[in-house]
Amino acid sequence: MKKIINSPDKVVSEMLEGMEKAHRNLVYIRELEVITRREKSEKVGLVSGGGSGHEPSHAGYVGKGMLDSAVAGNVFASPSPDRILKGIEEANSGKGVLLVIKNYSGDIMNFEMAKDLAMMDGIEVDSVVVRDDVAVPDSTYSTGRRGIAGTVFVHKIAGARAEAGGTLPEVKAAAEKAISRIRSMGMAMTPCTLPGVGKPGFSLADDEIEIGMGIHGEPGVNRSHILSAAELAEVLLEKILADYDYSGKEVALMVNGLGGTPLMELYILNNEVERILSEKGIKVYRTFVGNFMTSLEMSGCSLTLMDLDDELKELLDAPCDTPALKG
Amino acid sequence: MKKIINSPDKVVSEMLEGMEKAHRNLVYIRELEVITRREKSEKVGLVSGGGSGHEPSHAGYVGKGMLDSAVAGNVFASPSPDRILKGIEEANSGKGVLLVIKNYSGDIMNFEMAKDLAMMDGIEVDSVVVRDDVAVPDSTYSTGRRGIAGTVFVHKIAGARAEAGGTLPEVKAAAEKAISRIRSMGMAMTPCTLPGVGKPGFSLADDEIEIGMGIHGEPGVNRSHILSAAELAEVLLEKILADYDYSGKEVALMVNGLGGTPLMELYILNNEVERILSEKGIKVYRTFVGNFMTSLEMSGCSLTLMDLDDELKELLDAPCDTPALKG
Amino acid sequence: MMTKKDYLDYIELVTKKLEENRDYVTDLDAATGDGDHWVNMNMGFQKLVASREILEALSLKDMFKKIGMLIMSTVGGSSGVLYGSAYIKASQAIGDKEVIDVPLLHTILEAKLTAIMERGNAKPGYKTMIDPLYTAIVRMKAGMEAGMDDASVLSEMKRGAVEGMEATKGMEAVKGRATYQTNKGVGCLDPGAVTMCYQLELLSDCMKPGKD
Amino acid sequence: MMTKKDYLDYIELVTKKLEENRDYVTDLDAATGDGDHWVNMNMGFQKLVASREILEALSLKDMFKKIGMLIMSTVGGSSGVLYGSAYIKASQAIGDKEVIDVPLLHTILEAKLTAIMERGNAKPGYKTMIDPLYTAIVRMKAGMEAGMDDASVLSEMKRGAVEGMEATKGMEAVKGRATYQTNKGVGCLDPGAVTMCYQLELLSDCMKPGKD
Ligand SMILES: Nc1ncnc2c1ncn2[C@@H]1O[C@H](COP(=O)(O)OP(=O)(O)O)[C@@H](O)[C@H]1O
Ligand SMILES: Nc1ncnc2c1ncn2[C@@H]1O[C@H](COP(=O)(O)OP(=O)(O)O)[C@@H](O)[C@H]1O
Ligand SMILES: [Mg+2]
Ligand SMILES: [Mg+2]
Ligand SMILES: [Mg+2]
Ligand SMILES: [Mg+2]
Repeated sequence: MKKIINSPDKVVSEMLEGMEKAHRNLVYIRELEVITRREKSEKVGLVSGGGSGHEPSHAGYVGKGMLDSAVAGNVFASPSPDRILKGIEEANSGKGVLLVIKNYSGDIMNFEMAKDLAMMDGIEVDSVVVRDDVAVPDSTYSTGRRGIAGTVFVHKIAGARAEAGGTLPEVKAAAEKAISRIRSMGMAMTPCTLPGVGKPGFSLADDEIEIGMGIHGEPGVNRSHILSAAELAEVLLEKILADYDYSGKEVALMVNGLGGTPLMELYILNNEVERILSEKGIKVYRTFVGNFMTSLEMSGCSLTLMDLDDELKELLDAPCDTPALKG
Repeated sequence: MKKIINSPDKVVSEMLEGMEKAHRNLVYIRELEVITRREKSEKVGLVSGGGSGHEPSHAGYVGKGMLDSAVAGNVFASPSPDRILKGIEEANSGKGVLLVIKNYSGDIMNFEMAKDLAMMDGIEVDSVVVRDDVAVPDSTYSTGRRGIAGTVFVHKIAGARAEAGGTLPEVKAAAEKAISRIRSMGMAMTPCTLPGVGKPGFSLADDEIEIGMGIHGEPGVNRSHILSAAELAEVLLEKILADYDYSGKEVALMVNGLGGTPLMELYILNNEVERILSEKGIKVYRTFVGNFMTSLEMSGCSLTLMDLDDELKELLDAPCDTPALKG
Repeated sequence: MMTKKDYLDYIELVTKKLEENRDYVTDLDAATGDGDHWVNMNMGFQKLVASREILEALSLKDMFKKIGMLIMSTVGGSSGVLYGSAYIKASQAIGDKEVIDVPLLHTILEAKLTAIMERGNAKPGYKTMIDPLYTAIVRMKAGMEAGMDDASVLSEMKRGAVEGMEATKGMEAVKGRATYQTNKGVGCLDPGAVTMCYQLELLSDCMKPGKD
Repeated sequence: MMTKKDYLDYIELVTKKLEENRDYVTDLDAATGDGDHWVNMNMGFQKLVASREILEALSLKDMFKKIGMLIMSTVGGSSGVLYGSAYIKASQAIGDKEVIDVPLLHTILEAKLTAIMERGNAKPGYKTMIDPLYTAIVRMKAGMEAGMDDASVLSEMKRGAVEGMEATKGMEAVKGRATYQTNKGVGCLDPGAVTMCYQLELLSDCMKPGKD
């Protein structure tokens, strides 16, 4: 295992310490693995988090216009309720706190428990669950769809609404609106290695890729031969467009790298994605290309679309200043 | 070879097309592989470029406060004089153009020839050469040191001076000042594969890393066993600090990933680097952590320090708005 | 019977068992989930072992509660909050007792089952850690009601744990990461069921009359 | 003797020779440089082959100039600008001649050498493409001065090319990427010298009296 680390059980705390040192607007709360803003503001608090290994998610989105606190779990494991509670406390200015949860049972259970604890302490807390991954069938009987890169758009939209003085129900409504209009789909080309395990979680042949793989290396929907950028754009968009009718819409597009994919390849993919979308009469209002929600050093990518209306455009374009997203 | 591409000989043009589509402030000049600003301004022009495969360098730094044009060569090959000439023409508003060249003989020869051509056309052109890589011994008889990630700081400093209305000699002086105070050192853990070649350019054993490797996979100064983040910070900084006396100085720090290294690891490394610097009485004024100057999908990193004075601080903090650096 | 000290010895045996099965458990979670279940469980139990002194100083009830808090905050993930909730709920069932006999063990396991089912909103048959626990309790109870002696009740419990664990192989996942697979993980054992089974088996061993 | 058509046939032979030596040349540049020399040369020559019709319509002088422009803009890198400058300078030496004989070939190669040395600020002995070219010219000139026949002069040129190429193995690099190595590439052939040698060898073959 070739990683720039000291010891597998210290990766999370040392990473967050390194973030605090790099970004003067962030504060790292030791032991509880919370990154929060140095300057608090009088607004509804926005908290997200989840397992580590998805950097810059989520601590990289803490700052003006986005999150107030990000709570980090161990690699690929939800943070525990006590950590999340601390994140909530730090984010609370008395106006209530919204939790943005990705739909994994571990995350749901831990965040729900933290929410209960915070409410027992008299903090107003509400939550939304992101389930944007169309690779996974949606069903009321199962856990349902996973939350992946689309979560970053939810942070942006809800964060802008909160920064603009929205109330907790308003911030929640903005987040729910975004969630209902976001769909994502990804694929992986190489596996990733958990620092504590030391060997790759799965293997793919030299000419094989896995379509629909999750951001934790959870198995995807099928394996395929290597695809060209044009074919890949086709395959990923097909699933997304079959699930939500974006035709005639203006969208925000995210071409997300999983950590080990060079920017060159993401831009080549973007070229194909934009071409297909414009052929289908879908107008791209804004594009985000880069590593936004990763899987350690996995190589691969995901595509995310968000159907925009005037409100969402305004919130998307509102200023933000975080380590991973500025503008 | 697992890459999200269509065909090896189209990677550069398709990538630049994908960039143009993603960023509304950029214009892509086809065939000549130049990315330039959509909105021109009345100031000294700043042009950089080099082989492709180092994304976001250099097209990602085109925009307000940094470059006017970036000229892309084929992967790891300098752009040809005709392309560079086009970049110069696009950047020229009549106030002259400064070329920021990385010290590789191919780049020097092509940029020099383009400079001659532009001057024949009556454009005032001057150039600076970045040679920040302390892995390579400096000598007047040889090609001398390579230019690597420190180049991004040069773009920022010279770009800010140009944006503030500096004359060509002033912009050049700012660039030279930055260059004289910048030192970098890198290492690689895994090789990278040129799209046109299809197999890795070198190999490293499972427990081996190469210290001082260049951003084109050029051999480094020595191979070593895997190092911990703390040891790595020590080894890389040692070479840098032996070459330039940063003690008692305030510095800008860049912890740069080579493309395949997750952000988690770069932050862990930053944690160690900051610790060592503060032990040595070197104050970090600003930190940049991320993929700024890459080598395709290579995993590895480089560290860059720039000794700051009040002028450089002001220029470093001046606003910029480019795809890869905003603030 | 088990005293606090016995229980902490048992925790150490579980830790050893986990250490021996690192690759096996990791590969099970890699096949259907995200591959971290062994890391999670190991981290939690290592923490418990490292906290032995603190734990030993508490009452049995408080020890269970503290174990729950430690697992929950050290591990995170699904297993952290589920085991955490289980131990916290079990501690409430212990009251002021200081020794675990078979009836109390049954009460403890029932409390754990309830906590896990509530927290995870899941049931037996969902291909989770619940399955071995549920089957172990069912067999245990039947044995007790049939008037079996302690040793037999405990071996029924162990048999139930193994049965429940093995049954997950044929189940479709309804909760947890295995649900993201097209075949819902059918054909693979659930990693959480396997580590739950280890714990139940060792619990049965440690309660053996010879060990009293 | 070589006509324009012969020269374009020669270009095709070089392209074929490069295709056959893809891995060999790539590995040489990977060992001391950045591994793209084969890709660069191949891209340039493929472009020339694809431009055959355009080239054939030009005068010899303009054809050389156009070849230079095409290589320079297609290839980039060190080799692009060096070969580009070489061909452009050679075109000036051709004047209005339409057939290349041995003396003109010598003039052309001297012009190329001068252009490459000026552009790259390098000399023979620096472990570059200059070495085989320089040694080829030296041997060629000596042969001409000694009054050898064309065939002998050409085989001297070929011998010089190979000698110069092989000599790069023992040299320390002064220019180019091999200088970044601690041992300056000693022990490795220079990839640019190897591909230059291919061209000189094939040039000698194509000029053979039988080919006139
Ligand atoms: N909702 C649930 N109810 C009961 N058990 C669950 C639930 N979700 C997951 N599990 C159990 O947790 C195990 C996975 O634990 P672990 O890998 O540590 O956490 P994560 O799934 O967060 O990576 C599964 O194998 C399953 O037995
Ligand atoms: N300054 C120079 N003068 C002459 N030849 C040079 C010089 N620099 C490099 N070369 C030649 O160019 C070759 C490398 O070409 P290539 O790999 O195509 O370009 P790059 O070095 O830009 O990657 C070297 O092997 C050497 O023969
Ligand atoms: Mg997990
Ligand atoms: Mg090159
Ligand atoms: Mg797991
Ligand atoms: Mg090369």
